[in-house]
Amino acid sequence: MKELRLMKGNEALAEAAIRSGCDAYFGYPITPQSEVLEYLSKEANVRTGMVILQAESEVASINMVYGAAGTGKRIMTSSSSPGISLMQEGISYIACAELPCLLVNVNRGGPGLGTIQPSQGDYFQSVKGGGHGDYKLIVLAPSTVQEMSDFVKLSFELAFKYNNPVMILTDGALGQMMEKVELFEQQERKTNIEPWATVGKPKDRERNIITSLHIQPDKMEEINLKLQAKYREIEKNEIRFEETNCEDAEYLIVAYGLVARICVKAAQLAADKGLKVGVLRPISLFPFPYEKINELAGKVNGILDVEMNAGQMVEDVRLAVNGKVPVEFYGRMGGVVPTPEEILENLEKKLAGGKA
Amino acid sequence: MKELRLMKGNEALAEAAIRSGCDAYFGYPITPQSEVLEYLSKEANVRTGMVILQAESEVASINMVYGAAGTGKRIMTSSSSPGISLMQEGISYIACAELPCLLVNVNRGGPGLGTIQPSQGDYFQSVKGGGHGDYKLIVLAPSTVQEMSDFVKLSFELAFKYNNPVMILTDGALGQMMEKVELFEQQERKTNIEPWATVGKPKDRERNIITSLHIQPDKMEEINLKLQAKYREIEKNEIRFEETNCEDAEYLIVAYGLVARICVKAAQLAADKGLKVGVLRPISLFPFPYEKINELAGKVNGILDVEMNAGQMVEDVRLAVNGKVPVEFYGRMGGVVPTPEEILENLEKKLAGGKA
Amino acid sequence: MNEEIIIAGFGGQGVLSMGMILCYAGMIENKEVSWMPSYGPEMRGGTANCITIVSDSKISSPIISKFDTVIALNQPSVDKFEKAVNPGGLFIYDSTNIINPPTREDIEIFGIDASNEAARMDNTKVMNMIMLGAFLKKKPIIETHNIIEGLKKVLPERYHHLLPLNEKALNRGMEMIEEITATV
Amino acid sequence: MNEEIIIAGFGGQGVLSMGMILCYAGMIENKEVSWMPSYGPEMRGGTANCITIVSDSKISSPIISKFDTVIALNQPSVDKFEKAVNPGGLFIYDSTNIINPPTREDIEIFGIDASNEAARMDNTKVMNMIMLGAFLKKKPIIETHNIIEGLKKVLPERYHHLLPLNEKALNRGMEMIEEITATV
Amino acid sequence: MAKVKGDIVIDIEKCKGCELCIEACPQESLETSRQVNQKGYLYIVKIEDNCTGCVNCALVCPEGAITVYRKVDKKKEHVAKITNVTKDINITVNE
Amino acid sequence: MAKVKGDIVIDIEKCKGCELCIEACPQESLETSRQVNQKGYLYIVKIEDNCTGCVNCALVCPEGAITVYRKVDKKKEHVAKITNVTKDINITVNE
Amino acid sequence: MNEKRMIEEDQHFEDVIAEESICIQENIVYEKPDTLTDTPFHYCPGCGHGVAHRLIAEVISELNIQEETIGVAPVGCAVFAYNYLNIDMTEAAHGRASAVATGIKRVLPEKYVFTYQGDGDLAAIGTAETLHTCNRGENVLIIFINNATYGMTGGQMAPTTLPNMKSTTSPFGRDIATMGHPLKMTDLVAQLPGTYYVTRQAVHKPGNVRKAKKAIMNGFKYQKENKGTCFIEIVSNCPSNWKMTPRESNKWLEENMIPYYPLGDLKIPNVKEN
Amino acid sequence: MNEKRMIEEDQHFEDVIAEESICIQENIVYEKPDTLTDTPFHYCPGCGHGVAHRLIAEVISELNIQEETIGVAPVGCAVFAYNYLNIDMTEAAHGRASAVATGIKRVLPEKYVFTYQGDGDLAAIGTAETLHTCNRGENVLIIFINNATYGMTGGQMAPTTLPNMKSTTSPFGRDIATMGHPLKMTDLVAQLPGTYYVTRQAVHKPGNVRKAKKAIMNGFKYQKENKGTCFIEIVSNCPSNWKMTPRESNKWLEENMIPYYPLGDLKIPNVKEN
Ligand SMILES: Cc1ncc(C[n+]2csc(CCOP(=O)(O)OP(=O)(O)O)c2C)c(N)n1
Ligand SMILES: Cc1ncc(C[n+]2csc(CCOP(=O)(O)OP(=O)(O)O)c2C)c(N)n1
Ligand code: SF4
Ligand code: SF4
Ligand code: SF4
Ligand code: SF4
Ligand code: SF4
Ligand code: SF4
Ligand SMILES: [Mg+2]
Ligand SMILES: [Mg+2]
Repeated sequence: MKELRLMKGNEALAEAAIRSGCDAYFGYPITPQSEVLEYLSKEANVRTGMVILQAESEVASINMVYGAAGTGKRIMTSSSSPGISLMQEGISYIACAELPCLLVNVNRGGPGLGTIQPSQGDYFQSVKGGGHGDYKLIVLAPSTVQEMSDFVKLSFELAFKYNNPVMILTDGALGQMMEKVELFEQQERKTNIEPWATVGKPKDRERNIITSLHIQPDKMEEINLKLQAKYREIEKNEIRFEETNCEDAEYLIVAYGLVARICVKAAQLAADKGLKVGVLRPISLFPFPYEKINELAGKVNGILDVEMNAGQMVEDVRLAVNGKVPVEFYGRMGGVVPTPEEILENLEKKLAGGKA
Repeated sequence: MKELRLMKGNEALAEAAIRSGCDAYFGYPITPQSEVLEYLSKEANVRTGMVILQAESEVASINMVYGAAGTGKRIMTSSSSPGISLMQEGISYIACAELPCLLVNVNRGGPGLGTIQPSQGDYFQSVKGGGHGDYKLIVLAPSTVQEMSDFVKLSFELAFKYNNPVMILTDGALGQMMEKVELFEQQERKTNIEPWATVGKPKDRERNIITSLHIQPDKMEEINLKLQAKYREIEKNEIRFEETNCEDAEYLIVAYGLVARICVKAAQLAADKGLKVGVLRPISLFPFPYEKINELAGKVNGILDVEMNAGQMVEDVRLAVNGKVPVEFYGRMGGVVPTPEEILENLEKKLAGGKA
Repeated sequence: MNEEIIIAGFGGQGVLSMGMILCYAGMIENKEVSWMPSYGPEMRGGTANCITIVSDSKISSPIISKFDTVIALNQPSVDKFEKAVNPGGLFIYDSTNIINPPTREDIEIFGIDASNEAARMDNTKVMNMIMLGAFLKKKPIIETHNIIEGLKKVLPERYHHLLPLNEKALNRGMEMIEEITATV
Repeated sequence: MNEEIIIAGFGGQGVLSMGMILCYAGMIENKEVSWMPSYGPEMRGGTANCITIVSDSKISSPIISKFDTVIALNQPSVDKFEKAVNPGGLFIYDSTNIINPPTREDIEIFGIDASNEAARMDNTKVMNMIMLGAFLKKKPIIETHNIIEGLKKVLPERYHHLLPLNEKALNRGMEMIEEITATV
Repeated sequence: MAKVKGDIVIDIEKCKGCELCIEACPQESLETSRQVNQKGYLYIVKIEDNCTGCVNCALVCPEGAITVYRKVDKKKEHVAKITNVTKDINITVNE
Repeated sequence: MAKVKGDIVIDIEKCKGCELCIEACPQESLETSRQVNQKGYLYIVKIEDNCTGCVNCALVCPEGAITVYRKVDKKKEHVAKITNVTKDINITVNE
Repeated sequence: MNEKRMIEEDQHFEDVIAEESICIQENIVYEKPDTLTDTPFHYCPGCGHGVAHRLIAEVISELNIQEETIGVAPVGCAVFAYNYLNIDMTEAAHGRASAVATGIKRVLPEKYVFTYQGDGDLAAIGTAETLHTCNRGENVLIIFINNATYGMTGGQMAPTTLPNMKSTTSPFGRDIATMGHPLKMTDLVAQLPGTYYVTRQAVHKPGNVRKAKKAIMNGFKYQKENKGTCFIEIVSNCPSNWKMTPRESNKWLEENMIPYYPLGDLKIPNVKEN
Repeated sequence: MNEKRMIEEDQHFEDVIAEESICIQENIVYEKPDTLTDTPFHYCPGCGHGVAHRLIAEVISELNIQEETIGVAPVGCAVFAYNYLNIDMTEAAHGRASAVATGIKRVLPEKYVFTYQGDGDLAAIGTAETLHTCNRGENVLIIFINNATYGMTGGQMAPTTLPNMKSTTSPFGRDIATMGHPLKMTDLVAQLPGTYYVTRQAVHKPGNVRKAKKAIMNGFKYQKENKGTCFIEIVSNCPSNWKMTPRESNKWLEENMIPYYPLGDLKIPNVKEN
């Protein structure tokens, strides 16, 4: 039976966490995502026994996640930009120790304290690695409240498939807005014990150790090679994107998250004017759909990358296109959300030469 | 009179800080850069009155830097990879508040606790922004102990020219190795008061406020536009690089820091074999010498990017080249330093087709 | 059907609830809905708005800058959103509170004396339901009984004794807008 | 002149100082120098080495994997660096401590009974100076009196009374290497 | 009417009607008005002219909206004066 | 010679010659040897056969290198035995 | 809300306006200090932050140290403190105000430096910085507004939230067993040799306001003597998130907060000054 | 250093080897516990970390809880603790061991969880995590090795470095005026209602070793009862960075550290167990 609800994005995400059979959430309040912890505080423990702990800081949160994820359970945290910055050391540790877990960044306008309005200014941090060393998060960018829910389940699946932290990179608007969401059924809490987990060493296995320390460089390089091999594997299997009217498009817009939907609206406005514009929405930001974009680049006259930042994903788009066609950028910053009209205007100005 | 000394990179950097008339250092010990704090603890205060404070953590350090830099004085900190990750929130604040200061990352092998051996795994973090939001550090990458000294002075100049934090991105090997260094003369401590600094509001000026908070998105966007304009200005004025035998090169190696010197050695080995290889060393990683590389790409058959990581700067090289010629990558990770021989071997294998 | 609305006023005037009621009601009718609030930090005296879209088909952007309908409950909202109505669109405002009404000539404009009417009904809180009624009369995108269902979702249980009053206000709004002619 | 050397042994054998002395001395002669230590965390019982380059021209890479000279003070270092000598290069080891000397035939190999000799000189610490002397005899890249000047920089002031002993050890090393023939 | 030694002036545009001054006033001189100010708050007014200028109201006022006057040994009567009345007239609501 | 009730075995390859056991031994049974072990440490040996098996040395040994034996009411003499002697012979230095 | 401003006062009051007013400059016994800007506070009605701000401004005005004072604002409701205090100010990252203050004071040792921080800021995320600043005995003044909640973010549980007190993240009341006891940071820092003057005050009643002001005055005065950290907790309210009227909130404060956080000096200098 | 291993023992000892040895299994009164692996410690000669490790291993062996215990290693010299303790272990980021332990314990409440942390780790960078873990009364055991220095990074000043004590970052001795007083974290956490058992021990002498082991034993036992955090400080040495022989270092510890950090219980359960 379909269970439909009108929910805020943050609430849908929290509800999905409960339904995913998540074992524990550790987090610290920050706008615009405090509803996650608030919702869980009210609902989670009574329904599934899920552990909810408000930590003393984001640094503590991420390290609690590290400890708890080491037991092989389904663990998550969420925060927004400044809080996520504080987690960078911990994230690097988690990635290196190959612990599955879910991190949520409800991106707000930066840098610094900034605003609490939506932004995509944390793309680089999420995708290239804000922490030290070579590591990758699997990064998923929802664009609907439905996806705010669905991607939680997906994230835990991917996290445990690859023993890798997964980040849901969303923004304040998606967190605060309400849409219909079809909830998935309550999943069982996890019962199996991961073979690598620190749960107490039985007599019949070697002790499990969770660490990211390998003082000998060649050993540390081995660890890195193993990680890199895994990332190549993820790139092979887990690229996700959504195409809207890309088949016979003259121009292509690339955008992720909520902005992609605004771009679809812009493309509709363009269609009204007789201009064929397709929209490619990367859903997985890592792994990034380089090939798909490269392929589409061969078919269009130009590409406009639209983001709520000063131009970050556009670098990946350019790397994908590798000079085939012009790639232009349009962005708004500091919490300002672009309108469909201004996107179309920029597409026309920068690429279509006033064609539409 | 030339003052020549044999010094460790970390010591040269610390000595240069004293001689730059630096007003204060706040830091926390971490290998392989603890010598900076140690050297300063012994030398600095007695010689120039410079304030040296061992903070309780890197988070505290960077926020002390934030406070002190707000007074318009010459302030610095240093750390190594995990410690720098902890500073990301603070760095984002500093960049947004446009405070001049010097941050030093003596990069070690990551991710996680990793090793204490040299690495370049923090390129993305330094150059793309490990903290949240759109901001840029000016990033300088020394390749000699001499530059470990010289760039300190340069950093303070650039920091105050642009009211922007400057990062010296170096590595454990450069920090620990000794070379001859010609020390510059002791500079005066700063006496002028910056007009924006929080030093106590005299009757005749408006109060100075240092903040990165602008709750209205349009105001925050204005701040961002101002920052972006500054970054364009920096890109115009401050690109630095070093060319070695690039004029008539058949192949180009791009590498930064110490690795660039190893590549020069590899190029010498190649020359012995009759293969003409040039080396382009970006000195400023932001601003990055895109144009120069694009220009050189027009003249060579292929480019090899060499780094002590899994491939980070190579993205900027590819963005610069924009498809003109093949760009290949060779990297070592986790604290392993590549040898000239293996670099040459990879150049031959990946680009020159065994030509040499 | 695809109706794109912005509802704007002071925080506390029930702006956000109006949008929510529309969404819940729309859901009951199996429509697509989206509700996008402006949100700010804990600060009093600010203005609030929400973009509400009710549609028969999938909603692309929940953030738009042109609307079919603007419902404005205070002066700043009138000033800010007058230009945001699509030509031919609808603009409804609370004439009790608004001194300078919109002046555009290419849209339909209705001033409803909603706050005064709510006061007359002895509960100033129902002002928003009067406005909602007025809107729904002009644009009957959702059936009234479903609006009441929507209201049930939004109104906390402990206030459900006020449902009849709210329904009355809704109907009153419908009547009031009938009684006046648009200023354009 | 361009001499690329690696000096390796246990921590505490004076490996790092040997390289430093060469560098200081090289500086006095206006040569280019570079010194690259292996470094590790606080852990006992490990091995240490330093790559030392002394050159008339600018030094490109301070990190290299092939050397003109290897000076090995313990067995692990012999095992590890035997292959790292350039053909025709020099390999000097402390024969007191090393049971399995290198066996390559394309390089010059000298075993110096340095530890025993140092013991005979009543200060085991000067073993490294004996080795250094041996090396400098074979490759007189720096003048002896400058080596002594370099030593002054490396040796803390409070040990400067040991300078004559160290100089003696240096000379002893020079003599010792003269007395033997390379094994190849 | 009691001898009035003190008086206060309330900046009604700053007042948020929190009523803490009412609670603090030992003379019970203050009361919430029936009017809202520019920001929509029911501001405070003085309803009695028995103010002693004890300053209590001003001390607890979170908005710093109250100025207190006190005259010793002069026998005059005063009541609350509303500040900025003329200025306020011209204020238009503008975000 | 005193009646020996206790005895210890020192794992000389683990011993780092810190001498804390020497300090802890009430019988003054222990002394630093003149020999270094595999790692180059001057390890500890028992020089007297008066050990009472009091365990003090083992308690303070940071390396857990000491095993202590005690026999009550049996009158036998024992001295330090060096463990792993045969094993050690074959160890070659290899990093 | 009524948009039309009613300017005219009730007839009742107009009737009794006397010809001669004592409201002249020379009779002023209390007015907003000039170190306070004219910007109206953004705080909710009845919020103690406003009083605390005003007291700081009064002290700075009275000590005439506006030119020598640098303030550090927190992240919390008081994030905009710099809009109200007419002095040089720095807005610190959440929890780091005391580290920021340390940075400033170390390079400007002659200036007065103070922080103004909430309980989430100072006692949760900023615990380490607070404790170490006090332990180093930095010559700064720390003003700590304890309102038992995260005001700015909408009423989540704070380290100082009382047992069983409800908040958005302790919807069934703070459960000591899983969420721990309220943290009395002031008691802790009073134990540190680095602190010189540690006191707990309130500002909900005129008498408390007077005492709190005195405490702040002391905090600034002692700073001149370089004796160490001065730390002033102000037990305060948050009507909005406590979901009470301001008057109710102060009553609740009196009946619940103060018994748990008793007012008074926790550490005073040996030679007490006036 | 002499490379050739001298295998043969001095003649002196060989002479006195008796025919019959009491060194047989049944006579063992002390041996390395089996929860300790065979890997030799990487610690410097005479370092207290080794003893502390062994005691933990002994307690785990004796309580027979190897299968139910998860340890958290710090960043510090004990970073490799997991090489020596034959139990499941997690290596925490510098300072965050208690947060990591909280994470583990919350999802595995039936298991024994402990941290092992140095003074830099626990009392500098980890101050907030330590304090809040104790304040929440997490049912974990925190073992705190106070050696008054940053051992691993080569002897920088720690929060616990004694006044005037030299270190690489206090080369002229710790100057109280600018570097603050040594921080007595144990005294602080003892004040928190969340802690159940707080004690300060040492391991430099046999008697202290026995007491310390008892304390660790208690720490584990109490954990079963879910009464709150147990916190055991072990005042220890760092011969390498103190630049002393091990024996000198223990003497110095006795004469300087212990007077400053007096040994004994700071908080004991009402009903004291055996
Ligand atoms: C790193 C970081 N984490 C979280 C936040 C969100 N945040 C802003 S204010 C605040 C708490 C405010 O509470 P308090 O310090 O008690 O101040 P109050 O508002 O109650 O005066 C939080 C968690 C933030 N801005 N930055
Ligand atoms: C974030 C971070 N900062 C700094 C370091 C460097 N570091 C490693 S161990 C250590 C201090 C160790 O001292 P302590 O905790 O007292 O342990 P000990 O070695 O003395 O046992 C430091 C600062 C690090 N690894 N990570
Ligand atoms: S000054 Fe005193 S008497 Fe006068 S109104 Fe204020 S509180 Fe009342
Ligand atoms: S205390 Fe101030 S803000 Fe509150 S009601 Fe009185 S005058 Fe108004
Ligand atoms: S057991 Fe006791 S008597 Fe025997 S050697 Fe050890 S300390 Fe000495
Ligand atoms: S205490 Fe242990 S390590 Fe130290 S000397 Fe004695 S046996 Fe050796
Ligand atoms: S939310 Fe609470 S603390 Fe913040 S301004 Fe409102 S009442 Fe004051
Ligand atoms: S450095 Fe100090 S603490 Fe670390 S192992 Fe050596 S003696 Fe022990
Ligand atoms: Mg608070
Ligand atoms: Mg320590």
